[in-house]
Amino acid sequence: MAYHRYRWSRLLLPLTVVTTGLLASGCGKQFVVLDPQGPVARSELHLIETTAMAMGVVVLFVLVLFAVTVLKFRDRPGNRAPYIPNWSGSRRLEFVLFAIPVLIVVYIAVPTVQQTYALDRLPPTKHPLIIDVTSLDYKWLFQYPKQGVATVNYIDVPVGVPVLFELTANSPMNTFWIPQLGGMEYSMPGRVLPLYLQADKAGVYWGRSANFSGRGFVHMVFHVKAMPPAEFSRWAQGLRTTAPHMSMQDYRQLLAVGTAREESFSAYPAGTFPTATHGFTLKGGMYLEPN
Amino acid sequence: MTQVQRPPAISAPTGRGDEVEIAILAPRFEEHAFPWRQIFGYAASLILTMAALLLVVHHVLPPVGLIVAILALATIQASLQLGLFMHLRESLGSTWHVVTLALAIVVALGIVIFSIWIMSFKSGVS
Amino acid sequence: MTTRTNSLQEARLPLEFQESHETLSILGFWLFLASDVVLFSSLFAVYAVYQGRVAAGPTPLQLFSLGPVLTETILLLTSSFTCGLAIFMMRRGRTRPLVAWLVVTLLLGLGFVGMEVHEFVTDVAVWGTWHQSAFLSAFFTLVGTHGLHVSFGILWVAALVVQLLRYGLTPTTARKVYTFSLYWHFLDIIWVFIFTAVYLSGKIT
Amino acid sequence: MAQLIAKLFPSTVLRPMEIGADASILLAVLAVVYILTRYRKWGWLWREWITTVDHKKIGIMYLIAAIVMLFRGGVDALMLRTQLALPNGHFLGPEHYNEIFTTHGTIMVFFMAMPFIFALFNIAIPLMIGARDVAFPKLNAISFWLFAFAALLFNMSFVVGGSPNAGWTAYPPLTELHFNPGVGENYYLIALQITGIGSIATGINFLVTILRMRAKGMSLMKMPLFAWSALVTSSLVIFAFPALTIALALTMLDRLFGSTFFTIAHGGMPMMYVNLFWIWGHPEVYILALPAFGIFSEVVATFSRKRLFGYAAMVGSLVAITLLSYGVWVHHFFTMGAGAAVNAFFGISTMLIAIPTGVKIFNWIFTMWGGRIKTTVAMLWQLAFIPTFVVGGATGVMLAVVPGDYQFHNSYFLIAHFHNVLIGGVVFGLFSGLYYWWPKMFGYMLNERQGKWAFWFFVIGFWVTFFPQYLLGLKGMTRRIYTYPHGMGWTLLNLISTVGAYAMGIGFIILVYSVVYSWRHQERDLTGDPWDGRTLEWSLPSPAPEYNFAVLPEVTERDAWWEMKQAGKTGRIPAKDVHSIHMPRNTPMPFLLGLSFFVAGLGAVFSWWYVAVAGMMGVFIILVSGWFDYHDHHEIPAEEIRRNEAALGRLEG
Ligand code: HEA
Ligand code: HEA
Ligand code: CUA
Ligand SMILES: [Cu+2]
Repeated sequence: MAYHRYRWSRLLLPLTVVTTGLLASGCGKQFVVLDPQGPVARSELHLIETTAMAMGVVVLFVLVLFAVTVLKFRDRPGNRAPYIPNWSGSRRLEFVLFAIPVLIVVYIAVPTVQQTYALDRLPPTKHPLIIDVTSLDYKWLFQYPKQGVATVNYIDVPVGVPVLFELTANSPMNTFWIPQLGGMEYSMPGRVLPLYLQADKAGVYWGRSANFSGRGFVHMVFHVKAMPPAEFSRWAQGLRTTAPHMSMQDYRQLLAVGTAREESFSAYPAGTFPTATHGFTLKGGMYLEPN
Repeated sequence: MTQVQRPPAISAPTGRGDEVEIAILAPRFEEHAFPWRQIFGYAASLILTMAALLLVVHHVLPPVGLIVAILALATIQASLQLGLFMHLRESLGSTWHVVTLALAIVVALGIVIFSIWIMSFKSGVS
Repeated sequence: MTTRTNSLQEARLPLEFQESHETLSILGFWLFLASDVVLFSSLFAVYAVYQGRVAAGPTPLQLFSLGPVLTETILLLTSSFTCGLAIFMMRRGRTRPLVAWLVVTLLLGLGFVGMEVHEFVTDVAVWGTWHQSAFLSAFFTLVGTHGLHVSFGILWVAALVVQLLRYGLTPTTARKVYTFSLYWHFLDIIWVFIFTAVYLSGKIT
Repeated sequence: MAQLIAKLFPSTVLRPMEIGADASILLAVLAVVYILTRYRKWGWLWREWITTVDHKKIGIMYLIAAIVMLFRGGVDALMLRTQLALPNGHFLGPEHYNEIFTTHGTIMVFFMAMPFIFALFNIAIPLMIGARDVAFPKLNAISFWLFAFAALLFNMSFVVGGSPNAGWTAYPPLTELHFNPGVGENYYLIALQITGIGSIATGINFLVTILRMRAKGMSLMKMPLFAWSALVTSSLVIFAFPALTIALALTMLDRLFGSTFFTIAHGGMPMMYVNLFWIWGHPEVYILALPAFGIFSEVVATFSRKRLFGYAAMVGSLVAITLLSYGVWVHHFFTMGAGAAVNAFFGISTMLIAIPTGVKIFNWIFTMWGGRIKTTVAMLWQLAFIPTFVVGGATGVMLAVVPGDYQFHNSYFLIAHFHNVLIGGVVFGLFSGLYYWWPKMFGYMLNERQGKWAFWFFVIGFWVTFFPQYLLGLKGMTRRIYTYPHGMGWTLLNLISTVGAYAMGIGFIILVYSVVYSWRHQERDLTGDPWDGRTLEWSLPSPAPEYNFAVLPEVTERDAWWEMKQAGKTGRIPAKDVHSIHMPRNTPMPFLLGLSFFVAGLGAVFSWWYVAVAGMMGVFIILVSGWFDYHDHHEIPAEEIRRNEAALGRLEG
């Protein structure tokens, strides 16, 4: 039951760290949604552009029609525009004005359905890198089951390799979102959801949660470092040899309410992430009982 | 002895909501000398209930078939209740209660069926 | 506001339809029932999704025993029947049999609620409270909401009996009895679906 | 005792800002009590207002409450914007910020927009359709008092016990006791439950009124469009609110009675709440939007001095929107991973709504085409609405594009979308209706020049506030963050947005000032028909007498009053046609019922069960004694009506 109370002034420190980190890494690409760095984000942007264009046409058309009407039929003295107070309908006009929106809707609905299905599948060719993601109050825990390493609040990923993120939470719901790599998905307790993303270019991108999860929600921010595969392997290898083990104790500490800096671990206790094979053996993915 | 009373036909709309005065749903107030309708309804509901129970107890069908069957029986029973006990056709000046009831049933089915579908999390990636 | 529906009245309408503002109440009550259909459907949706989520608690198969449930069902079906007889008597203008059948309906309703409470109490004694599992929470809430509706109906019909005895059969009291009967039959329909979608389907594996 | 005080006044309500608010509320209450006592107005208040069942007065009470709540919600909004004006802001802490956006959203939707809509329904609908009251006047008063006491309960949260802080959507598990101890969420759950019951009752009431109480000859297809919009809105209310009732009830059971609907460890499923919430939530946005559409349809025809274009299509699209809006709710959680089939289905159903909405937009424009557009303030709001709503709708369609939503969800792009439709669609519409029907309500006109100032401040302020938020969304700014660092490229846009919000605030202040000013200085409306209107309410004196119509009108055409005027059939009433009228009698029962619910609700919020039970006992006693009340009508004698109408100069001879 005990809700860990802690002084929020202490959080200013991590916040400044994040701030300077964001600045220093120079990844403050401004319109992140418009600056995709991977195929998923790119296909999403493409669709956004298509619909934005269609919507632009709609808005423009309405605006022009509206402006002309209002200017032409203002009630000012000497207005010579026709006054037809009993004109109350026109089959043909109404049909046209019905048909155009139908066509526009069809125009955007078709690619929407295609893309929705396309994004719901993994590219079958390459073996994905798997990263298990757990959102905690208020930090992100990442585990690499193949590499056997774990990180907090940052991930390294190889460029050009599909990454399958398996999302869950041991806290209220968040969303996992790296705008430059692709759209978001909920990370929720009691369930593992898949999300596939890929980086095409080396660089540092930021990710954050978009679903409010309480007082420290603003700190649900992390970095993604995309690097060539060889470098990625070196990094994973390096972690395995240099970083500390994550003990059960460490895991518990991560579960506690509070923020964290970027951290690295060379191994982590089994069962801290629920998988299809061994289910929710530990508390991973199932937050603790109240009381 | 059966008396069926119909209010006089309504010629022009009165603004009191008789637009949907469809022929089959035109209000009629039935009176019988003996409560046949009620007895029939009661007997039918008992029989339908027992039928559903027996189907399940004896596992007459595979599970999915059973569920469909008992839901069908329940639906029949509900319609009987509506028609025989709830005087669905009785109204005055309008049949709006039938329209709203129909809408309610559509919404209700939508909520149940869509919720089951949505909450089954059938993603292609996994 | 109490203008009589002149032309229609000549056709000897049932008492509860003779005054136009009473017919407004009847339509209003139907709309309430339509809204209640959606309320129950939300609970059914919750139950359908939660049926298998039993955590450490009992499964539907373990929890339900069809015997008592069948008795409850028959009680409620019978009460729906007697309520129909009450309306039948009302249509014939016979106040005393009307009151008598309403009292029978009330007693059957009490029997139903009594059995349900007993069922809940034993369930909790054997399996623990709804804290055990989401399934139990959904079960108790769906069935309990119906039970609360029935309990309210009992209160209502009791008040109706008093009003009938005091004011006799007037367009107003007749309308009240009529709307009560709609309510009562409606609860019967909901129960049929609870019986089917909860109890019976819980026995299908 | 100390424990009790700690529960009533936890640290979150002991911040300087809250204490200041407490003090000013206390002062305001004392001032009101003093004025009422000094001028001996208590009896008047009780007789004329608190016990009233007159739809016109109930409408006015809704209106006042809604404007007060707009103020409270608006002050919340200004606090949010102040905090976000600059990076690393220190104006509000995280807890405070979370409470404020929660109360802002909740108040604006439930306690501002809903009562505002019900206000206009109450004021205009019976008059428009030629009825003397709503179908169930007492129930109407009950709805109002349930709303009023629920609003009181909700607003109490920030002075006693602590505010809810999990967003207006209140998703579990964040709202479960484990993550959210304290009473804030209880306030949210119980206050909304109480007002929700009232809303369902209002829906039933107006459905029956419109279906059954129209003037003779006013078939459905001759009804004014505002009445049509009230009809479909009411049907949305009665079929959508039950899902909210359940969503709230389940959370409440979890929090107060230990059930486990949303507790993962016991098999609970938070997404089920989200599902239920939006089964209500999406229809709700149309519950807010459709009445505004109805208002625009009246206003645009009146001030273009022309028949509405495409009446049948307007009706058809209202019905189509109503039906479609039940089947789109998943677009609020496309990112839950329900699979491609679900998302594609709901994405398309969402887009379909654009089609009937487009029909409406075009028909409004073509109503103006060939007319003579008078730019009164009421019409100006309509003119601002069209472009604003089209942009908001268009960005809505962009959100409906599923893969697009994966990028936009919960970003400021979404915030901008929904303020675009909620303010550009709903608030503009309500203001339009306010200006349009004001003379009918109070018998005097609002000052047009001041109204135009308010208008321009509010509309320009609106665009300055919310356009930058689209860009912020594209820059990755997410909602519900209380602060953000430097260097994200968000600073300038946020600053602009905040400036715009203050401009809106100024517009609102001018509007309120104008209302007060006009009361003292503006001309009376003696004709009852200041706009040269088209529908029946303008055939009555302003304000309308208690019984509305001395003689019920008969209708042969659409735009009944306009046609009567064209045909010169607007003469006085022959005295012999006036008969005595049955009207509902005032009763304290609705007020007492609301009070009992309030007591019960307060008890439940703090888990003081004896208080809660006492409140519920009160509810039952009042209900049951209501069943035995057979004298709820009184009769106005024909003579009195004749005298009254003669005084208004409306009687023949
Ligand atoms: C009055 C309120 C209102 C209205 C009317 C709308 C109208 C629409 N809304 Fe909006 N919406 C909200 C209030 C509203 N919304 C709120 C409050 C939220 C967020 C809640 C929260 O999370 O807190 C939200 C969120 C929201 C989402 C969820 C996004 C997310 O959470 O990720 C989506 C997604 O599809 C959406 C879509 C739409 C669409 C397609 C319409 C359509 O109905 C719009 C239709 C109108 C037009 C399209 C313009 C006119 C048409 C034409 C000129 C014809 C030609 C046009 C075309 C062919 C396209 N809305
Ligand atoms: C009808 C509904 C409605 C209306 C009218 C508004 C009106 C406004 N909203 Fe609101 N808003 C919502 C519904 C609405 N909002 C909802 C549902 C949410 C989501 C909440 C959630 O996430 O849970 C939201 C969230 C929301 C946010 C996002 C917060 C966040 O996610 O962190 C922001 C931020 O800019 C915002 C701003 C505004 C502004 C500037 C206005 C302006 O229009 C306000 C205009 C201003 C006034 C009318 C002020 C009048 C008062 C004065 C001038 C008095 C000044 C005096 C003193 C300061 C003492 N709103
Ligand atoms: Cu900017 Cu990391
Ligand atoms: Cu929606």
